[in-house]
Amino acid sequence: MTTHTEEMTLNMGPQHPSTHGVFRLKVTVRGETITSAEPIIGYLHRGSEKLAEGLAYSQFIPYTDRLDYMNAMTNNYIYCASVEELMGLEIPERAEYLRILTMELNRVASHLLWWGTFMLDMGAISPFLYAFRDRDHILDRLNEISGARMTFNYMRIGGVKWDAPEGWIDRVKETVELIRENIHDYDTLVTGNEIFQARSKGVGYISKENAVNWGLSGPALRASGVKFDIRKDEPYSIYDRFDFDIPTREEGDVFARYKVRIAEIYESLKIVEQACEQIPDEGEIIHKKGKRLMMIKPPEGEVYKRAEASKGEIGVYLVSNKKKEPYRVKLRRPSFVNVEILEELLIGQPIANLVAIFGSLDVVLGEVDA
Amino acid sequence: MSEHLLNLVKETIQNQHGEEAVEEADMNFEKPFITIWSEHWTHSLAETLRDGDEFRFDFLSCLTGVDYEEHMEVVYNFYSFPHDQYLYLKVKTPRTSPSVISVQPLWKTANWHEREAYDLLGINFSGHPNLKRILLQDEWEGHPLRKDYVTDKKAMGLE
Amino acid sequence: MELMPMVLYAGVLLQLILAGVAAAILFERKVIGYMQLRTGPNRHGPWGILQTVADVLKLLIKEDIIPHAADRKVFVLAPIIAFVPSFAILATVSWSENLYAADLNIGVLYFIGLSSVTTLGVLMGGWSSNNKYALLGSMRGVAQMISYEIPLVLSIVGVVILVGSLNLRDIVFFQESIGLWLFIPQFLGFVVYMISAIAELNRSPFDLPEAESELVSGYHTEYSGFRMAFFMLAEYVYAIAISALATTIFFGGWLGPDFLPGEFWFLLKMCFFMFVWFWLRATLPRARVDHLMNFGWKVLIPLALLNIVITSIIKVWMG
Amino acid sequence: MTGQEIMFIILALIAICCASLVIVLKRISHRVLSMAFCSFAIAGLYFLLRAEFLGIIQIMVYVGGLTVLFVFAVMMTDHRTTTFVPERSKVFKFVSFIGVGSLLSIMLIGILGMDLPAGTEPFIGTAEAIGLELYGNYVIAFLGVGILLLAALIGAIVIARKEADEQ
Repeated sequence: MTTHTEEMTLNMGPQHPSTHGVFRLKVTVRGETITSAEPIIGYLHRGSEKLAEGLAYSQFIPYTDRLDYMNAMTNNYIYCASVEELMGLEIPERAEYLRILTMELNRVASHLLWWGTFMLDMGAISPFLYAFRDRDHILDRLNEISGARMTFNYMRIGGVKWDAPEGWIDRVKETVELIRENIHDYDTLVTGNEIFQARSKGVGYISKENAVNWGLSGPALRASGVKFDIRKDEPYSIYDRFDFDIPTREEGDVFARYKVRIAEIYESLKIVEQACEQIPDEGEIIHKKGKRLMMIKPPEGEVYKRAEASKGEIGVYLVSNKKKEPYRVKLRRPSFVNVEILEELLIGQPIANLVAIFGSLDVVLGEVDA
Repeated sequence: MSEHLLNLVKETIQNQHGEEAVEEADMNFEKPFITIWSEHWTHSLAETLRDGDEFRFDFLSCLTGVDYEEHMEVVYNFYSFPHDQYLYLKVKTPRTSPSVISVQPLWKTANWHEREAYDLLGINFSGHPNLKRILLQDEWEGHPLRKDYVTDKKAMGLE
Repeated sequence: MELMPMVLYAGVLLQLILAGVAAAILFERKVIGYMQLRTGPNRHGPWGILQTVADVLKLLIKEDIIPHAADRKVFVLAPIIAFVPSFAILATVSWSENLYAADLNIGVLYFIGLSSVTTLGVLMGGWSSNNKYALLGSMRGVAQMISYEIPLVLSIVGVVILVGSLNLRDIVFFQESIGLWLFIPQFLGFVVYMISAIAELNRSPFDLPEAESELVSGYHTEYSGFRMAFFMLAEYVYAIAISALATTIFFGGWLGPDFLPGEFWFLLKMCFFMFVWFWLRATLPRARVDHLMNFGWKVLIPLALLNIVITSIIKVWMG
Repeated sequence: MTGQEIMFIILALIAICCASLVIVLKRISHRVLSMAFCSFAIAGLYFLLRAEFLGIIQIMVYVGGLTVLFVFAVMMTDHRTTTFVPERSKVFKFVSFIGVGSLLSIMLIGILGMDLPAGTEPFIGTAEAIGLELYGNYVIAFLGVGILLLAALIGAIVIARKEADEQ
């Protein structure tokens, strides 16, 4: 009789409580230690890039909502921005501010949701409900301006769809105040927790070189000590007008990624506040070329445009051949790239860490599978 | 600044593979934009781009394939953290049996990007350790993002 | 006690415990609900009072599924093995000065000894399901329950030394005679007991055998319907039993001001313990397996041993 | 027959049946389970003899500890490749049957022929009595057993470590 422990292949997912959607992770475990891991994706593939080739430029905007459905505003934005770059459109001032406001509010909502679900993965149930409550305040604001709570379809090529309703800016200010207070409470509830720190500090370490080589972006990259944020280093829209910091940490572990995201919420709130102050009271919200939705025909050319989404660098590679439909749209989805590192990161970890590490990368499956 | 980089990259490629290696070199929205043929796209060139002192393109931001009907192209979007510079690199490959070297050993992030390009466009990345379909199921026929792909509407329940 | 009253007592107790479990589940959901800024169940009956009844009814009329690859006999037996001992240990609980079933000389030992059998139910349930999550869950569960039984027993030994008896009633009488509840002189033992009780009950933050975010549902992943209800029942009855034991040995059992009957005080103290567990569940994230084991073996057991040594020295010194 | 005798017969039957099932059953999980029930029945017999302490210790050690560890070990290791003793020839079976039968009959004769006087002290099985005996009369033997078990424990850890390192 052999006495060694049997190796076991464990299929986490496609249906599993903490894979955040239909994600499958084929892991081999000895006892509870992972000896190999293979992420398998594609269960939610809808062929967005193929669909884009058959639709008019503006018709594809709602499809971008469904990539990272937790942070749809930035997806909307980056697609519109890439078309605008090809066309060389000038965006009205007020529209730029509305874009910034909605994008940053959405980033806060996305980080809040991440915080809740991540803590749920860690086994704490209350943060999930707290996070949802506050996220709801933001969704209310976004609902007021766009008419939808998750799939906004708010941006248009050349501007935005709707102007802010009466008193919206004031309500946003109130929301920011409220969330800042609450976040502080939650932060103290969780961050200092002994059990949480023991589970997250030193776990899932990604070195600076590794993070860059694996193409990580967003908070995951910044937590490994790379001070890079597209909003600051390659300012798009009007981000150069705001005063905010890029939170970074050197540790590169789960806890660092957690801290970076929490700090980013504060920074985003700062931007929202500044935007609320600076926004011009009235003005055009869309370029006149963008108003004729089905008539948009960018000149021939190709462009790669990238922006900082809540999960990392979202990019659009757009090829136009002067037709009504885009010739090729490639979406660089941050989650798709970030989740790749799992196969290296998980080896030698216990199963309990798997959930923590996977959670800390903040992956949305709609985006991974496109 | 960027034009300087463009010339630098151009020279490097010409030094390695001869004058006619560079198919096209231009600025595209203020960023250097270089097109070469796939036989000139080698590991040593890629290594120079990654480790060369003037380049240091340590971050492969995006890798994608485009079907241009008369040929295929793989587009690399490089970014360099140390120098804060940017490069489009387009690698042309014939449409029949398209094949490009895999840069997975140099940029690990290329692993899934290349698998995706293979899956959707059918470009073969030679040297890739695990080149199989990633988004579509393994038994899928054809590569949907090719321009001559015929959508089987009946099978998809559209008709 | 004669046979007939004994059977009667057991029957009545079983009914009361079932009602108690229903109340405990409602209590838990309400407490956690308010802590999470929501109201908890409020649809069935006033204040949601019938929610658990509805839940149990639903569980009972659900289809009874036994996985094809499961080991049928063991699969069926496991929930029963888990439930029976958790109910049997209640026999020695003395609810008040006059209301008790068995005045057993080795009450404490009986309690601990029988409760260790629950582990077997968990293990069998996990193994027979032929499910990997269930297997991992039960492996965790067993490792954890065996490890934490030791500090649990050791933490009580201090009390036993102090009182000089294993009889649960004697322990209460002792507390009456010295006019002090034992959690004060035995504070270290009390702390160790509370922590290891949580682990022993698989309650959050030590609910690793179930750990829904990692192991789906742990050892009872494959269970559904009334077998699942049995496991849940075992869990809550065991929670009630452990809080009853804590009340008896550390909080003076039925002792309390005279204006209320002893049973009431006993229940009140039990509710306090249950509340503390719910409170922890709403607050803390889950610990990790290796941390938990390290904590048990390297912190709790030495502490419990230290408590025994100190208690013995005091006992010998005081005569 | 008194209630006590009825209980005794029931418990004894359970113990014997479960003990034989341990050998007869095919699946190792069932065997372990019947072993646990056997221990339960024996604990019940102790209770009948009013040796509650022993009974509880029996449950604690044999059911709560030993059986669980047993299942644990079986679960963790590669039990599917384990083979039990191969089929023996008929002659072998016959000879072993005679051997076991004669041993059993000799034991029965011996036990039935014994004349044990009833004890004068009624409650010998209490915790105090056992404690006094263990730490009074047999303290050296007790310590010796303790050291032996400790040595076994350390030995087990050393062996397990060595195998873990080899992997």
